[in-house]
Amino acid sequence: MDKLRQRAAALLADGTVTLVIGYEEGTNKPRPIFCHTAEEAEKLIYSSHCIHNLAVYLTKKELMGTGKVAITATIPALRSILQLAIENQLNEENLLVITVTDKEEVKEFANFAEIEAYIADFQLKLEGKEQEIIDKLEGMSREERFKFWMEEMSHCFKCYACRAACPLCYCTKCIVEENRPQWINPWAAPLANMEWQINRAMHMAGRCTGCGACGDACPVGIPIHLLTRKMMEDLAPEFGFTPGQPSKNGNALSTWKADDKENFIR
Amino acid sequence: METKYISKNGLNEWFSQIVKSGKRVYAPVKEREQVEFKKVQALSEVADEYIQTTQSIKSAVFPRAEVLFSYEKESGKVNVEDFNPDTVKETVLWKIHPCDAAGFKPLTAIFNWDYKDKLYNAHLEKTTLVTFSCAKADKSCFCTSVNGGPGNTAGSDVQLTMLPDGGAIVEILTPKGEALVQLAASAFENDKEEDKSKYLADVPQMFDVEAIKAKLATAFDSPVWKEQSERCLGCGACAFVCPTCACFDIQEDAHGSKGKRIRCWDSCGFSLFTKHTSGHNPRAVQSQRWRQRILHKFSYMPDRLSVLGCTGCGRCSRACPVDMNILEHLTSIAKK
Amino acid sequence: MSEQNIYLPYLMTIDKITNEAPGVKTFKLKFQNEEEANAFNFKAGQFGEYSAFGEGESTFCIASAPTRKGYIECTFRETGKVTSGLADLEEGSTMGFRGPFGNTFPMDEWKGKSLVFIAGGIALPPMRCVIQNALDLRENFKDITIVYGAKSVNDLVYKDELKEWADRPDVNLVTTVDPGGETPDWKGEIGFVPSIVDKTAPSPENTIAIVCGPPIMIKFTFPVLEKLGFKDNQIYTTLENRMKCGVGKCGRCNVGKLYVCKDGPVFSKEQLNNIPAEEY
Amino acid sequence: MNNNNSEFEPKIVAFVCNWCTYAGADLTGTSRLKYATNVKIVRFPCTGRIDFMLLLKAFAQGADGVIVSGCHPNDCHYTSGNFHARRRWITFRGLLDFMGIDIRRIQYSWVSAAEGAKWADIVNTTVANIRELGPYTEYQKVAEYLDKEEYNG
Repeated sequence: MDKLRQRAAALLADGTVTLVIGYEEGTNKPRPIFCHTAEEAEKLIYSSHCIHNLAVYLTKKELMGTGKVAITATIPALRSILQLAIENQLNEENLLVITVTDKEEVKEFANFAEIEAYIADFQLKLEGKEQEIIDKLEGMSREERFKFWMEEMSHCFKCYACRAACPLCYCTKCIVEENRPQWINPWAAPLANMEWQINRAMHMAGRCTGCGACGDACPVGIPIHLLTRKMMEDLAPEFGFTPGQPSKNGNALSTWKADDKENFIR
Repeated sequence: METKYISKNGLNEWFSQIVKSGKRVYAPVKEREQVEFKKVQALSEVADEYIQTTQSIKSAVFPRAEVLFSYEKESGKVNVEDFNPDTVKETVLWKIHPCDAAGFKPLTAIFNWDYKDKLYNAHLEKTTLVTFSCAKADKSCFCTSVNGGPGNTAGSDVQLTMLPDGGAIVEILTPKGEALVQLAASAFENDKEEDKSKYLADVPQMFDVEAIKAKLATAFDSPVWKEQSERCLGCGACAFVCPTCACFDIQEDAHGSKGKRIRCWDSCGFSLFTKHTSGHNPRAVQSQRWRQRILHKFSYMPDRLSVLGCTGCGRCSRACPVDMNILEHLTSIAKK
Repeated sequence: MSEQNIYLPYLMTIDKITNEAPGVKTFKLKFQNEEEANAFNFKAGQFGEYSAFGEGESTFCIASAPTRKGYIECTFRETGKVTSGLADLEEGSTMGFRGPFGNTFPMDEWKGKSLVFIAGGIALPPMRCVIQNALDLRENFKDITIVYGAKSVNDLVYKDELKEWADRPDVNLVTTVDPGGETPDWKGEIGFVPSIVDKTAPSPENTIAIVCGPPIMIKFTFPVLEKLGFKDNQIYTTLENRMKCGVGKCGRCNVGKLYVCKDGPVFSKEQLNNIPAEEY
Repeated sequence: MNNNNSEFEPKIVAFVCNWCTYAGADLTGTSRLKYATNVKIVRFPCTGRIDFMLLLKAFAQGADGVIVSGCHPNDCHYTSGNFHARRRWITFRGLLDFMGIDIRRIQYSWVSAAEGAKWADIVNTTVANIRELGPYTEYQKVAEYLDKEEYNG
């Protein structure tokens, strides 16, 4: 941790970067912090409890300013950064990506290619709890699944924390704010909530990097991250992707193959 | 005001009489690792071991989505069907906290500011508030800093303070509360003159709200808003769990010739909340929106409506995905 | 009488539709219920929520004068979901109206003074209500000057009324269009509103200036008026913040601690000095 | 399963592309082939334009089944619209199934301008299948949520 603080303080002190986005101690668990000075860098921490995907801030212009920004990225954040880079949302010149390795070494990435090489060693796996819910759902009848999700969706009050916490939800005007046509009813009701989640998942198809930030952010505890997570597991073999390894060959829905499955089409 | 005692069995009897009377009863229920207010039928459904429900109970008087009126178009003409207050059911809010009851005062101030809101009032009139004083609190709680307290009776119709024997001290505070007690009058016994304060949680006062108000009067251009809001993601979680946030949107649910006009929750934290048709947005960045949230609750509302827009329930701090702890932010403003 | 539902609109019949400019229409509206019509009263400057059933509500000022009874008018530009829904309506069809809301221009205080109206583009409607009102009570006021500008000749609204005002000897009307917006036979001024105000140079002596227009126009007109000697309490404008309820509840139109829907939409420059400029 | 199958007439919405299926359906008519009248056809330029939300909206508004149909692979008027659509359908089907929405009620097909008989067959078998499944009240019920007590006090 000291190494990270020292490095961040040095970067800020010598003007290499104008901002370091990292983690500090929060009320119950670590939370994001924006360090503008070397003194503030003293608050930085890094541990397995740091779960926020800080990549979410990289597309917010008013926070990033015009100078170079350093970010301490966890593995899920690195995946998001890579996906954002593929979608041309990041400026390589103005970003210094830092991570802390298992051996507590501070690692700085010179470019996005290095990130790609680094995360290739980390396989994205479903966590025990996620697998448990997916197994439970797959064991259900269709009617039971519908009931499960409708019950879950009835809790949603449309705070859009899922959207706000997702690094890849960076549209300045979201589909739910469009009203001509108004695809998704803006009020909170189970159907409108489900339609919103279906849209979110579809817009994430092949882009989601499986960080789970949406599910973590949900204040009413709906396991919405499973929608995109399950989709990833299903689509990966179908379309030849590896979950958690952003593909440079376009995302699932912007590309196609002549021999894509069509056994469900008459 | 009258104080009585009710035994554990008496409590069961009273509760079943309330349900039997046909009133809807909303109470905290533990489900999916969350405690939320739900419609209940039996006392056994009511949650026990928890500090605070995730959401406030404001939805009882200000639903997430509500039909203001409905209409039908017929060859150029429109027939309108007004909201009918008779459709609103008598409701009992069981085991809400004193901070929940306190939340109704600012809501009423907003919804009845000059123009009386018929829908809100219809709900409120038919709602009876049964608060349970708080025996426990956590570090997000700060009711004592905003003129409240774990045994505060303001706003409640009846307040219960649970006793170790499973019974409770019953403070009957309003005619509505009295009427609720009358549903099972024999279940109540004479006051045992227990000292209520012995059973209340210790919630230390963290700041002087008057001092904060004074500071905020000149804080509009302060750098504090940007400093505090940098990590804010701009979601609406804080507003939607808040017992006093009342911002709403008016929307249309139209199908062919029929339709409904709907009021639904909205939040000043959303980026498009204030955006003009012209494209100009007076609150274009998150720091401005965070400022609005704090100033509205702690400066504008006291100024304009003579009521504080915060009850210290701490829900926003607990619900925030990035730990925008309001208590911490307020104490830091107080110290500046 | 039982409590009224403040969100329930009056039902109005569209009596007449006037196409003012590309995408800009004026509706003349009559109450369908006679009792409501008779009980209805408003003052210059107030606004309402106009609804197209099936689309929603939109906020505009009442563009006709309270001195002209039996109807109200609104003028709007087709921009979003609701205004397009309204624009699709035909004469004779039904729409909704809630109002009047907000404060008013203090016309009683202005008695015996000269009035200078300065408007740009689609902002003439909020002012037209005051102009009509002042012309109907012409003897109450001294000189009346109107400076009105739009992007192009085509974009000028209330063309018939402009002609009427131009013909009146007791009104000094100056119309202008942005450079490039003129037609070959354009007889008015060419230039932006602030510079035309400067050129017209109304005297600040016992005069009230009323300025309505896009924020950028207002921003550049205030210094011109100041230069001409107008004090802050002689200048009035309206704020056009986003609104939904119109009655101080939905929380959208806060500018500092003021609510545009209740404390406004009419503000003197003196009042504006005390509220944060970035919020409008 | 619905006990009143004999009385139940499924409401079906077909979203079809202009160049192949719509022309194919036209041919069904001009060939005087008889087929079920339960289908309301909505014409789109291309299957690539058929937003997945249209399907959900159809169900919410009371459709019991949906047909989505366009040009055969390699026949798309815009070269690859149907290939993109096919990917979207694969993705969408998986998601809907995971959420418990009845994907048996969505029939995808390729019907060319020359396949009038195939169109008639698609419609007839879809109508028969949906008739067997019964009305999609499960979905429509949640669409009427605002009318319920919970939402107005």
